[in-house]
Amino acid sequence: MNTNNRNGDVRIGFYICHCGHNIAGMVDCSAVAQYISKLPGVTVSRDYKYMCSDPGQELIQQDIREHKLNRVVVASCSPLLHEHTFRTAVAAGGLNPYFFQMVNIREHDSWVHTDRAEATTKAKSLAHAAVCRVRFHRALETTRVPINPDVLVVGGGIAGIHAALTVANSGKKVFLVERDPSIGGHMAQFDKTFPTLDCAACILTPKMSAVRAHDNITLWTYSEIVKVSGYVGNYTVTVKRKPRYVNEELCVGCLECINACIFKEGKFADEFNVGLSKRKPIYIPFAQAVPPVVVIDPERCLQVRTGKCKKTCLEACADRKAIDFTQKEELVEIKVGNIIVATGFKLFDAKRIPEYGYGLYPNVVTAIELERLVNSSGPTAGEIVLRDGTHPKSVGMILCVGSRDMKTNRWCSRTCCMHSMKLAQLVREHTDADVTVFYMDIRAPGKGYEEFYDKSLKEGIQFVRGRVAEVTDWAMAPEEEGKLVIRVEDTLAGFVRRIPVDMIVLAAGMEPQADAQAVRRMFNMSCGTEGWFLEKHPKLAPVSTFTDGVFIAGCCQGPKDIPDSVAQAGAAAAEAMALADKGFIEQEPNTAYIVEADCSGCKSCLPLCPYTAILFDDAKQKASINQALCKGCGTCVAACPSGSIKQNLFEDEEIFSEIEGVLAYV
Amino acid sequence: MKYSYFPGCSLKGLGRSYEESLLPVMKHLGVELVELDDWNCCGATAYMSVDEGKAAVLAARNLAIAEKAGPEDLMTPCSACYLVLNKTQHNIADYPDINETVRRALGSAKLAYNGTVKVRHPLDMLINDVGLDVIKEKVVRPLKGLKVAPYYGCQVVRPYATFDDAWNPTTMDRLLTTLGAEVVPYPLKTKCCGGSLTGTVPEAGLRLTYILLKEAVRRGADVIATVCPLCQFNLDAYHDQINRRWGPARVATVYFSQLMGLAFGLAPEQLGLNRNFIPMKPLPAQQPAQKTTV
Amino acid sequence: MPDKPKIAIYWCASCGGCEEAVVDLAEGILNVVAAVDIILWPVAMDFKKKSIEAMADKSIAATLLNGAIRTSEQEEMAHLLRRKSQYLIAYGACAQLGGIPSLANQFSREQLLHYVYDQAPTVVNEGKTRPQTSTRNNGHNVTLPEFRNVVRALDQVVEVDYYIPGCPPTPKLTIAAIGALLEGKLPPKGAVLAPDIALCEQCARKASKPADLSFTQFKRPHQVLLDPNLCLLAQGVICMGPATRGGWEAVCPAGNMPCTGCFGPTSRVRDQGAKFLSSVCANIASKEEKEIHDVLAGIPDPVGTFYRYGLAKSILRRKVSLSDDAAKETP
Amino acid sequence: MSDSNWQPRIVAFFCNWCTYTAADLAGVSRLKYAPNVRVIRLMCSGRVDPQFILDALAQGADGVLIGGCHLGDCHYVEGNYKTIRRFELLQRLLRDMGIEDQRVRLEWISASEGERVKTVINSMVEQVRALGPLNLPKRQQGWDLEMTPHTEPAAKSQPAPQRAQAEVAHA
Repeated sequence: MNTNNRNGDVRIGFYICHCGHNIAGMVDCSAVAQYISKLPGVTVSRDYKYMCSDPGQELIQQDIREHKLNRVVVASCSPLLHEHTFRTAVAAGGLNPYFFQMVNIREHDSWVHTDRAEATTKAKSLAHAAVCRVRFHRALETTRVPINPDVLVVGGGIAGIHAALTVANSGKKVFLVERDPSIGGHMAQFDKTFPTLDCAACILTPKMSAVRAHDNITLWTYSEIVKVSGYVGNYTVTVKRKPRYVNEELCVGCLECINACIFKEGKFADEFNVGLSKRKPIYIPFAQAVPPVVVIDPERCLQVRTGKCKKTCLEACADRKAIDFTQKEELVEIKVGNIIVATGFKLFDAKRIPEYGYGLYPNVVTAIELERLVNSSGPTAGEIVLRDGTHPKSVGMILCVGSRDMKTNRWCSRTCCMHSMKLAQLVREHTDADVTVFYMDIRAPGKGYEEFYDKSLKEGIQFVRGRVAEVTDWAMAPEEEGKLVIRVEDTLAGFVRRIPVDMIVLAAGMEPQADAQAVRRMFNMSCGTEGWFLEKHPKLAPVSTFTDGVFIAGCCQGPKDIPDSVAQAGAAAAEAMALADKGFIEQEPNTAYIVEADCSGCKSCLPLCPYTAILFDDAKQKASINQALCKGCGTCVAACPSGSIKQNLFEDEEIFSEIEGVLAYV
Repeated sequence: MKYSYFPGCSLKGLGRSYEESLLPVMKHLGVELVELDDWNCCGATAYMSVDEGKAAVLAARNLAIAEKAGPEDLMTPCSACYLVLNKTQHNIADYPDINETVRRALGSAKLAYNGTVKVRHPLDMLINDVGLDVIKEKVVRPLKGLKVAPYYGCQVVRPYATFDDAWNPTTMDRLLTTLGAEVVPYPLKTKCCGGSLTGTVPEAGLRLTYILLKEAVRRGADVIATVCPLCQFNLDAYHDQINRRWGPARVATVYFSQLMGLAFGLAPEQLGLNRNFIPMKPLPAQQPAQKTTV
Repeated sequence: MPDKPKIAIYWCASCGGCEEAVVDLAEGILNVVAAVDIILWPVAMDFKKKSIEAMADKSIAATLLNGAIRTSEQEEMAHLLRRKSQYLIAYGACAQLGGIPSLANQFSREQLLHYVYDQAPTVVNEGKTRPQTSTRNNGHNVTLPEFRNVVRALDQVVEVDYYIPGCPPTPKLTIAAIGALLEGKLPPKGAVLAPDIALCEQCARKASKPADLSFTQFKRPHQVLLDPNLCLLAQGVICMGPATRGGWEAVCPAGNMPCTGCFGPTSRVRDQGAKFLSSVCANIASKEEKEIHDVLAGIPDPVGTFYRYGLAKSILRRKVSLSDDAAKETP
Repeated sequence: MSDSNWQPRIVAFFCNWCTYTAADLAGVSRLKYAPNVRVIRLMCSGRVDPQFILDALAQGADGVLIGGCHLGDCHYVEGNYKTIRRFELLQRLLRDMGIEDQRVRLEWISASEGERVKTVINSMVEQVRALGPLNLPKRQQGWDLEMTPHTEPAAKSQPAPQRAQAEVAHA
């Protein structure tokens, strides 16, 4: 191994961390330190209990001073966790922070292997590679990229609303973009909220109005994001604004146009009431909709579809002239620095479990349908009725429909237990029906949740533990005639029961939105295998994503209830504001660069860069890389046929020496 | 269109009317079925629960013969045979010890099985190979007004939902609709018919049979259509006992292939319909059937 | 004329093209002859090995050795000339990189002999005679050098001071190199005496190359009527120019033929073939595996295409697991 | 090294955003897998220069594993498309050079697929184990045994590198 390089004499300090027992339990740290100490250029080689602790960092700094170290290697956890910590420590010791290399012997070694000798061997070779590599390191400087303080919030459910308000209250401009004609999301459909049973509308409506009234918020409903480009601090986003054929500024929400529509009665399934009521082609999503303006359904409106309508709505609107059939779809480009994605979830389609009879038996309903039935502004004005208009005498509630199920979705939807118990209490409150809840486990871990469960038990709600096998309409006993029969193994009683009821409520679980994949690609996020957007770290970076400047909040990240969604929204807002307030971000100096004298101007690299960071100078006939645009993927480096493109932190020599290093120890 | 054909014992015995109707119907559709030479018992589900290795040998011998016979898919109409042959394919592929047992046993009879045979159910083949369009063209006597409860039984869709949904299969529904029949909603389409319990523990077994019959009647079915010899037998043969225990639930149970034959205008006596205990009621508004000789 | 520096020109496994290149210096050679004393040049002058052996070590100022090393005799001569020369210069692609002869590194010695002496359609060899290192003929002992298993570049056998690239090196490069040698204006040892920049830089077609070139099909030169002015890669023809050292003149593209890589890689690249593969594949215009596969079908022989002159000096050097490859058995 | 205690040595190039993170997740999840793989972190699978793969093999790796984001999911939009385009031809080239396909593998493993890191590594180790050692450095030395030893001082011998006196301490 060559001890010299263009950077002169190297003096390497090597440190291996025990991480308590996490590493030392599986790797013989002192043996690794011994082994590394014999490698050329290594001046100090130590093992220590916790390198990331203050004394650990101090140890490095002291050695830099006393032993004149000019390279530092730490073998500990993943660089994604502590590289920054150690670079900072090295810098505090007076060295350029990029004279540092980290070795991952915890996540990639001690935690995943079971043989101490083999794990130690692996640690030696990984450390050897880092020692080889670090010789070639050079002093580098981070670059600062300014951050546009404006924030885009995608999705106007409770998470998006809360995030938008929080950011706007800090004085920054917010664009809130919602796909539907009104903000409010799923929460607007709820009657009461658990565990306090306060009315959803009462707590949500003021926030919705605040969004509309806020000077710092630009609210675009009935709009979708179609394109995102740029990078943290400097995103350019294209928003598609669908025509609602109603001028939002001019409409005062008097609803006279709806009355005047040539459709005398509602004819089309009302989305807000999950099809339990009908609406006209011109409608307002719901009474408290924000913005409180009507919308015209282009699929249904005679005028939009055929151009042959009497346009009674126009007459009704009269002088206000708010209705405008000439509206066209618009693409608007905005520039923001940070993006908060709060696109929510989709309800599981209960038809996918045919044995529960949803869609087959009219009195099998979903929890959200019951929610609309209980709601006093709902289609039945708060009356819980069967399809024939009579009142149920008994209601069965089936939990985990499309959750915790190997055949559909494996995850727990987290809200269905509480949601169903809330509905059970509301049913008890509104009717004299018996309510039986069929559950696998009651999950009530939030504040006041267990007490809520307790209250449900005390109120006489029956709980049967067992996964419901099927719902049938055929009787095997006289008392079952004309009823829906729930067949379930009561796992506490230890036998199979048949329980006849009048109404069955399915607690359909949550799923990622149907277009979650497209959305995540657009924002360059990752997804878990289930399709929920992936956070950067499950514990320590729960609202960050792998793309800087893109944050997630609410159910798009995974099922959660209102308090958790709001908490996440607040966290995401804070993260975005922290970046915006700092005003710049420091970019990892891992950019590619071209040595001008070496470049033949062959142009092979030009088409490869997705960020168009590679420029061709026609006068010089050479390529060069715009350091501000380069993201550091290194694709062009690998592709330069004459080896004239290099990459900071990932130089060819560094990687070749790493290869040599990992293979050196036999 | 050509298939190897494994009838299994039921189609030569109790379920004779299944074969009696299936063969002319297939011929009518221009499908050639070549019965395997020297086939043997598939082992049914009973042997499998006693000794999986030996049971696999028994079934695999048929697969080996089919593989040797030619590249055609192997069609087997009996649900039990269909399940057992499929399960054997899985067992041979997934469990090296079973594979080894089979390999040695077949080897001693100078046979070998390389896992290339595709086992097909007639419904699968009718829908996916022949196609409903072709079937529709052959219908000369639409089953208009006939209300049919489609009953699949358990084994064709579970545990391997090979060609249809495990909980709500629809291939037979679509076939029957094509024949002109009215399919009544029958959510019990994959419920248990009682299986062999009708003989061994009648109290339990027959109760299940009864529910199937009763619900078919309640939903206005004129006839139950099935794909399985054991289901057909259970639903057809025990009406006296069921009547004594729970009351009447009289409805005929026939094979889907028999209904196809009727719709194709084949003579009822050619289709084994005379073998039913509970005879199928004459087709509504019976017109003189256009006879086709087979 | 004892004052003139002594120069040797020697050939090993080569086609003679490098000798031609020296002759191609034309009148230029007169200047060379005037300046130096050519003491060894087998293609042009008779010589005796013994007389070289008799010379004092380092008494030859420079030896230009062309050709790869395949036989025991070539190996021996390489060692001898190394010992006798102050500068040993690998002259041409074969000596520098292994050259075309090193494409034979895809085959075992036995495969080659079997083809050449038994199978080749033009061969009549009923007795299945094979060359022997020693045989008796009319009472005389006749010897032949041993044919090695592996083809090597010169520096895989002896230490080399400088390299003059090309198949063959151009007169311009040769004169410049000899000039530098005579004037003592030499770069650090180990250098290739040619510009360290890819050929495109000098190519007359450079400006015609589009900035967004991507490949939908690869064609071989005989499959297309080549436009003499348009970048060859833009015509779908594999031109190794971007991955190949230039030599002041882009000779082949000027002659309407694509560069096939004879000048070898730049100093920044370890494996010319891998690097060019990396570049050319990255610019295939498809995201579908099937389409990518179809486009790549236009490169039927990647080894022959990308390592035409450099297999011996490639990272892998030679096909593994050939019959004479004993590594598996080596304890 | 005798064949009996030979263990496959695999060099892996993992992209920072997906596969490296997935390997971290495998660690956090305490999944257990074969210890034969040495991971080198790169920002993107598009940075994997085919030279690295050849070099790893030539330096003694028995196999090379490349891990990137799933197609369409690249953190850098489409770096992994470049990888897949290179990979097919490289594998053909390696085949022509006598190196089995199974020794060089390209896998897409997303950040959430810790389990897949485990299964891919285990199956790769088994595949390579079944193929046996590649042992290129030894082979290349073996090829050169045919050269006649010459008495003069070996051309390439270099003085042993001077090593700074290392201090070993256990804090």
